[in-house]
Amino acid sequence: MGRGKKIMTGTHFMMGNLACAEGAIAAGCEFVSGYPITPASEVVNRLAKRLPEVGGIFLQTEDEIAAICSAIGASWAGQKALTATSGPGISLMQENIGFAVATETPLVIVDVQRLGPSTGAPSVGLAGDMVQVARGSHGDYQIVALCPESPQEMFDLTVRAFHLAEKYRVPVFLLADAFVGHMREQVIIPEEKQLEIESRKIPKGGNDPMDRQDFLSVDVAPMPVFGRGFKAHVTSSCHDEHGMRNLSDPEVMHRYISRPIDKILNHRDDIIQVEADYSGASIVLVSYGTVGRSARAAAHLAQAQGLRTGNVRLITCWPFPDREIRQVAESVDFIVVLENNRGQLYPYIKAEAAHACRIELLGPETLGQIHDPEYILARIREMIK
Amino acid sequence: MGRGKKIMTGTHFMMGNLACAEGAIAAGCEFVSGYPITPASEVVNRLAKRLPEVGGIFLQTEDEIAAICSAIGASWAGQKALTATSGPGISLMQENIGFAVATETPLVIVDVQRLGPSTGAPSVGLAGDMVQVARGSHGDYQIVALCPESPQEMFDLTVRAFHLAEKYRVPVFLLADAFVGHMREQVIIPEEKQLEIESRKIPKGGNDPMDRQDFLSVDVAPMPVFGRGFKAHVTSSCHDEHGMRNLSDPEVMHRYISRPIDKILNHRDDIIQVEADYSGASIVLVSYGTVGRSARAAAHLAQAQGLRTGNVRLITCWPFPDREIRQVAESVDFIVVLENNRGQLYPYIKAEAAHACRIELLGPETLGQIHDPEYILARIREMIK
Amino acid sequence: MTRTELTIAGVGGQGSILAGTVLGSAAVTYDGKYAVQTQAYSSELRGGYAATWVVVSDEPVVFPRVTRPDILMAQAQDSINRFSHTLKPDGILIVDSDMVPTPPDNIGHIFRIPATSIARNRLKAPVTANIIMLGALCRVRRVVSREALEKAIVDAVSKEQEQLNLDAFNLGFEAVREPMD
Amino acid sequence: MTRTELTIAGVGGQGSILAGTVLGSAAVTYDGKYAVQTQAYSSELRGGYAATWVVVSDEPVVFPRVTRPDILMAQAQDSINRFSHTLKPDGILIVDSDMVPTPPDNIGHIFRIPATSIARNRLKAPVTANIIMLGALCRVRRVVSREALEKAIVDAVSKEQEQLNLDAFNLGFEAVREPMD
Amino acid sequence: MSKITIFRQACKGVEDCGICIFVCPKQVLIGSDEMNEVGYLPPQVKDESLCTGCQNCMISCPDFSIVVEKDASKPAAERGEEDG
Amino acid sequence: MSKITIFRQACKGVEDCGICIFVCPKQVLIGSDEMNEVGYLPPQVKDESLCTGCQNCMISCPDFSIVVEKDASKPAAERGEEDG
Amino acid sequence: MSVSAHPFRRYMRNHVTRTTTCPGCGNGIITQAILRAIDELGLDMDDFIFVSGIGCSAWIPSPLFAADTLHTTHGRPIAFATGIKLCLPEKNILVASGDGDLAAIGGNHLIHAARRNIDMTVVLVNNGIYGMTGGQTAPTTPRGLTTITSPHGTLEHTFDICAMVAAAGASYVTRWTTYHPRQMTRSIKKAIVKKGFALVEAISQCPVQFGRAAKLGKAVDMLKHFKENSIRIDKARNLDEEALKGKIVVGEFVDIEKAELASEWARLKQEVMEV
Amino acid sequence: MSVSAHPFRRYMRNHVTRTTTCPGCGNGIITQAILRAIDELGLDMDDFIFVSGIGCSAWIPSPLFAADTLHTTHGRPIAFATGIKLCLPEKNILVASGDGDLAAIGGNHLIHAARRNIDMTVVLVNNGIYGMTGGQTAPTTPRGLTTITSPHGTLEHTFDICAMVAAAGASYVTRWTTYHPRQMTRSIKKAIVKKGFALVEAISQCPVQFGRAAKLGKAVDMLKHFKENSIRIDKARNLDEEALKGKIVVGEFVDIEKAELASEWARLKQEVMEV
Ligand SMILES: Cc1ncc(C[n+]2csc(CCOP(=O)(O)OP(=O)(O)O)c2C)c(N)n1
Ligand SMILES: Cc1ncc(C[n+]2csc(CCOP(=O)(O)OP(=O)(O)O)c2C)c(N)n1
Ligand code: SF4
Ligand code: SF4
Ligand code: SF4
Ligand code: SF4
Repeated sequence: MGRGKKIMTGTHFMMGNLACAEGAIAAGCEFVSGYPITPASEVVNRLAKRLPEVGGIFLQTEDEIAAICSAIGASWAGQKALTATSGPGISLMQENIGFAVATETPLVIVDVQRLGPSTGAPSVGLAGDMVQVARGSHGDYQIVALCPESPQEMFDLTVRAFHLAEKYRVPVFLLADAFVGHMREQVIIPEEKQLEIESRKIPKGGNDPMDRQDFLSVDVAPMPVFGRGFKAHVTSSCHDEHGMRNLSDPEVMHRYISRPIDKILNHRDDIIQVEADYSGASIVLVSYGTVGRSARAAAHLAQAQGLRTGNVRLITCWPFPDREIRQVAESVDFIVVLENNRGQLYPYIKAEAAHACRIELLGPETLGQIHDPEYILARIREMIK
Repeated sequence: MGRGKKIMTGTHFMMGNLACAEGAIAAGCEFVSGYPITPASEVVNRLAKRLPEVGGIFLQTEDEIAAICSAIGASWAGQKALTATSGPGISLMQENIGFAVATETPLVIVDVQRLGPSTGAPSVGLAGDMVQVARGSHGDYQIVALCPESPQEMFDLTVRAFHLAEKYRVPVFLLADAFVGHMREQVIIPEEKQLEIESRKIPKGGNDPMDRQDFLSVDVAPMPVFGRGFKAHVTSSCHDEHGMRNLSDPEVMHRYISRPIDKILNHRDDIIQVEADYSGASIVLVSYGTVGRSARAAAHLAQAQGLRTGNVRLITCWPFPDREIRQVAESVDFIVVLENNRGQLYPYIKAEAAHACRIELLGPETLGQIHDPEYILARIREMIK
Repeated sequence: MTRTELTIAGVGGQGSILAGTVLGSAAVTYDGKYAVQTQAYSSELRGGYAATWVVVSDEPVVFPRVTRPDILMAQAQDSINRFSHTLKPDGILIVDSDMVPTPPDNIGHIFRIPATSIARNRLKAPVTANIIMLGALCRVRRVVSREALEKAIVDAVSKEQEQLNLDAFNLGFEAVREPMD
Repeated sequence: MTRTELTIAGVGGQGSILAGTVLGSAAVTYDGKYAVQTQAYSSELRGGYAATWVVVSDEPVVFPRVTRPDILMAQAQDSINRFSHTLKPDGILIVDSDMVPTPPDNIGHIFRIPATSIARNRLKAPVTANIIMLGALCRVRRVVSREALEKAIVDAVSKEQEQLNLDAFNLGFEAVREPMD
Repeated sequence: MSKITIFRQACKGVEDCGICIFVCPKQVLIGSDEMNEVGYLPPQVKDESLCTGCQNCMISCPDFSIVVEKDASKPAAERGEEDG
Repeated sequence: MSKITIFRQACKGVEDCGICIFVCPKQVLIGSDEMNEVGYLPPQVKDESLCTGCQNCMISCPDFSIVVEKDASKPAAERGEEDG
Repeated sequence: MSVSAHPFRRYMRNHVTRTTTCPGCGNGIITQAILRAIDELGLDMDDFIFVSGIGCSAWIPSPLFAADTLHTTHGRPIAFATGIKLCLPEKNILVASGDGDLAAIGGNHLIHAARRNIDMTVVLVNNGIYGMTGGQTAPTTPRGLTTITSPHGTLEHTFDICAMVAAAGASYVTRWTTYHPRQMTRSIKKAIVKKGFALVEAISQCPVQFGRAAKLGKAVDMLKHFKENSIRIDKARNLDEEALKGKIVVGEFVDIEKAELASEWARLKQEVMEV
Repeated sequence: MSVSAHPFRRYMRNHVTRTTTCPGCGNGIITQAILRAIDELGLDMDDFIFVSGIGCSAWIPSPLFAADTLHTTHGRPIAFATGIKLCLPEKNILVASGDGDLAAIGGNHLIHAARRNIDMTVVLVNNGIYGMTGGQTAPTTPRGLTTITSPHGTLEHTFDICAMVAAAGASYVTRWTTYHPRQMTRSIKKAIVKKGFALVEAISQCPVQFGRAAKLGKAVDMLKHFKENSIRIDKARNLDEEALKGKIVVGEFVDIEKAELASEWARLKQEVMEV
């Protein structure tokens, strides 16, 4: 270990993006590739400085495509790898996000969302990539996405993102936005032993992939990382359990698509985290990310005024917490979904709730802002009139 | 006009991809850029031959990003433009799909879907990009997507795609798949006067954009195409009605996001086409694309066996036909959604139906195939047992 | 029922898909029937598998897939492994006997055509094996008319290749000793 | 209620956001309070607008946005146009009077600090105007303690710039004739 | 004599810019203490009679803040237009 | 004498390939009529005694279908290994 | 009687009253060189379509120029411009954008447009850094320089963009610094007139991000650096690598005639349609 | 006693019994050259990571080679390889892929890797066309040639990939055809040993797509063409453009030593951590 402190244990007044960078270092990340972009640049700027201090490498690539490709390469070379960008970069990465999924590559992708579409307003936070991160690449697949509401969670959920990526061999998104990325607040970094850090399993041995099952296990196959004599065959063409390309057997195609999806869905209870506080409530506000703080404030206000209002915040947004939503819907009268976009997760939430309770979407006063709690309350009063 | 026949009026036994190319020529498309990819290559191969014959240009670009960018450039230069690709290309185009939306550029994008994720199985059709085309770029936006079930519709809907793109200044996807793209069947190409062909409106005049409203009209602003002295300012940064960049006014941001969305949603009745045949039915099969043919065959079988089974096929998949689904749900007992992926539109359909009727997803026996009608019937019998 | 389902399969480069196209085109363009042709192939341009499916019918075809073909035309051993089990119980199997030395013996009707040798030895053009097979198919079962097929072949090939392919068709037609109908 | 909301705004390059960071950091690190700082800026690095919002509180901050600030610190005319209407009825406006020659007259408490001239003339360092303004703020209303602010300034700047910035802070502090509290 | 016009409100100041002063071969321009609306300190003309009309300051000013109208009576060479 | 081994099942046939025949400086290899399993016509050795052991056919065969074991007694130059 | 406005104001949109650059930024000098070239050629702003990407330099024409201006995505202006040129072959297409935009993320479009030799003028502003995003390493950052993403010094080598674009096939390739506004203007004029792909590499100062990073100081210090370290290509040809270390070679590198894509298309359409 | 298998079978996966190329395709010759180079260097397959993109040529190592093989997306193998090399600096990274893959869609990664001078060997198979997708124009297709996407003849100029990669900064650049398997082998050996970015452009025949398009006939006709039209760089240097028309210049273009990125990182980490 070098002179750099790996874990900056202590209390800091820290920008969310820097907390994310520190989370990556704390989780043992030693390879980061990235391309500058507002409002995510601080993540890579910081890591460019910090990584060499802890023995890691930072590569500024020629573009975002090279960023994700080299990060995937690094992951196959055995490193914990991360790349960080914002919407335009996520859009460019889509093809190779699919590659990471199809090859079951552990990878953390930080998306500090900005107001879009397209170039939009780079420094304004708007949770506009909520579905993009899960469905933006072609074909059928499943990723994991975590949504922080504060600089503290920028740290905590980055650590968790690595944990899940390594445990399940899957790309995990930290789905922040400009608002929380640039927000400064108290961040408490614990000691190393308090962090839950996991590294991928690798095969026990054998130098012929035909003797191993390197892919398509719903129980997560050990990962035959490069350079250790595993003679791994890695392709994102349709392949079988050994990783061997197969472009003709429909049964293999079926497994190629389904197994990596089911791998995640089968472990959804371990992956999904939802902050729920709605016992006794008849109205529940469902939200995620920074809007969650508006929701909590609004719920306090509403309760103070005698409205039995609860609160559900999706910390894990993908895999989608369908059962958790169903449970809410079946125990309350009215769900109000708060999103500061035009309602990206709303159809997914509604699909699980509409059978059991009333449900409405409530956007902010102005897109690109998080809702004013007073506004939420006023609108709810109108809705229930 | 050159020696090339613009409209190949007559009856042909024609591959879907070629029917699409002929549809483009018939609709007056004179600029196509593309990059080869299975299973879409035949579209561009054909257009490379046909375009010069009718005075048009085909550009084979260095990659798919250049393909969509040069097509957008051509559209701003006043041409009807098209690009064609498959999933991996769509993924690469995502950033600039957002650009087209944000600048309200008419454009037809052909996606001949293949089995994914990632490289997958290139020549196998699977409708895996159903949500990607609508949510794959970052930020909030709305596009139009049409889903053909036959080579005939590859022609018809390509013509319609241009019609809608030009009328509403929006990118329109022809969302085919390898199955229908490579399918050969009878294609009847009508005479020119029978085709509904529309071209964008351009401003009446004025050489200062500050005197015009070139963008953000929910009634579709005339398009100040280049080269005619309009001195247009075109940017996909957040901009106002004149096209001028504005990165600070939250109200402008709100309009920048909302207006192009509402422009499409306000005209949804003109855009959305749904093939519905469920009067008297208690069970309805909802499907789109080639699976629609399985559904129709299954409904025939079911009716023959006395099951009151109807059929709804989404020809327009985006904007999502929410009202149409609601109407179905409110008049039947049970909706079975048929998709040959893992259920990409299912949440969107369920969100509009769950309040009113039972709804289930039914995938094919093997992903990548369209459902066998006998299998559909057998599974429905189980479900309603 | 007027619906006939066919599977034509081989390895890349043998022209199986072209054979299917000619068949479908003949049906639609010259016999006034309906036809749907679909296909599958692996990414190897040569040597991978290639298959095409044709449904020919007197009415518009709703369901376009071939699930239980009436006829399987197999140009390679691989095609047998992949598709012979899908054949209808009383289905017809036509094989290129050069490429499929040991066809399965549990098939009702089986026709062995040494298409590759004929193409190579009689026509000096190995690529015409697919058209020879088509000639055989035409003799075995008149799914579409001989005249329609010949016209469709002429449409599908270049002027210089016309006679060669018509000869190939004819040789295939005559290679069948005992037609079915 | 212990929650104080501040808006600090200017144009790019004036260091408004840094001023907010120092304030928040002082509150959290040295005064044992809670603080959230958020920000907005346009893409021009210089000349575009830049604003930061700070919420300082004795309890953890749930809602992090500043909607009706108690204090607006404006370093440019543009900031007034953008934000003065958001100020609470009895709010405090502190302006750099070099950059905001005509502040609105409908504000309860208004403090004019010629921060840019002081920075330029007394310190030969125009970039310290933001810290001068912070000194003034500290005198006007003790949102966080002077000691905490001074420590946070030292944390935020390089060793060589330390004294310069402490001097700036002091000059700002003293530029306020009649503090509020 | 050439005529120099300075558009003070467009200028971004001699402190951080000052390119005009740097490229002037005759030290015609100097700094000033008077801020413009946005707080920058534009240059001022020290001695217009020294100006050769080379227009270096005009051509190099990034903010279109200076116009030099040449004294048409002098040939270009004499104006000393630099062509490094 | 050098020894030539042809792996007939790996060969893709002299009709479309035939590179081995082309690169052999001594016309040691010729075509044949006998198909392999996949329907290709591999080459055959006409006269092994003519083989210089240059291994051109081996090195140029795209399908790893030929091995030439050099006659170790001859020096390389004599084997005529081409080095264009 | 003194002038009431800068004469080039007539090429600018009325409502845009101020450039968006930092004090002393070289972009304004390049902006003026472009407008002066158009002015001296006697062309009209309506004879042009201006295309740019994303970055400080991409704001040179957008929204400033009173003309058709297309402000595209990061790295893609040349790809957009290619479509425009093919459809409006009679117009002049001028791309102005940064080194990050055109040579990092956009490098592929740059070399392919040069290969195609499609008629356009590309003014590539090389300030050696990413200005807009806050001072990250660019592929043009001098090796060893400390930037925000190379705090221990840039380990990577630097592109010679002119050499690469020349090797890719451009018709006209030139490099000047902002200390050479007159030469730059002359080269932009030649580039506009040239039927083919023309690159003008404009070495520029970013005093805010680069000046700070390279400790080259303020704008005038950087101009002084350009002045002292520029060397003409004809002189440079006789010097060895050692002598050229740290020098900026300026001048015209390529000026040739070869078949141009948009004209080739015009010819082809004619031919095919007349058959 | 005759051999029972090709000696290089030991470098191949057991279960892969047949190459996937068309009869007469040049890719097999290049495959053998790569394996022969490794064999002659006495290296082990486990000393390598093989990376490829998408295309016929990308199937050279994948799945054939009994080693770590990464078959990536179209155009991106060099970007993946860059991450691998930085994390496994002691391994040899060999990229084998097509001209479409590496020089069309992947052009940007190619020039940036050359600029960085990261240690890897890139075998770029230039068959002048898109093989796998059915014979479309590539940036290497000779001007005027009729392909499926240029039915009236390719209007665009052709890349000189070696010249461009050299200009971008590579340490080692060479070109051979499949008619030069021995020279190619020798160059691949040098490329592997070279500490830095090394490009081996392998001109190859695609008898199916290109042979048909260019009417160059079958595999042996194309080899004959290579034989007759290749000219060594040392001879070519003395010839003018006219004399070089239609010629394939082969040989070594660049062979220099310069700082390499992975080693630079090793040094930096050492330095920073030891402070
Ligand atoms: C796809 C994408 N990636 C990254 C960015 C962020 N970005 C904006 S400008 C820029 C670089 C600017 O550098 P350069 O092109 O050299 O222009 P300069 O600002 O230095 O003039 C970057 C990376 C973006 N807008 N889009
Ligand atoms: C993003 C993307 N675009 C396009 C394709 C389709 N594609 C597969 S291989 C190929 C080109 C192959 O050409 P080349 O790289 O020259 O290799 P060759 O087949 O000629 O060896 C293309 C365009 C793809 N797989 N992915
Ligand atoms: S060059 Fe222009 S902007 Fe700069 S100081 Fe002089 S007048 Fe002002
Ligand atoms: S070179 Fe090899 S594959 Fe080709 S014909 Fe000869 S033995 Fe067969
Ligand atoms: S950051 Fe640099 S390049 Fe950008 S405007 Fe400022 S000085 Fe110019
Ligand atoms: S298509 Fe061409 S490149 Fe591909 S395997 Fe066949 S001959 Fe080789």
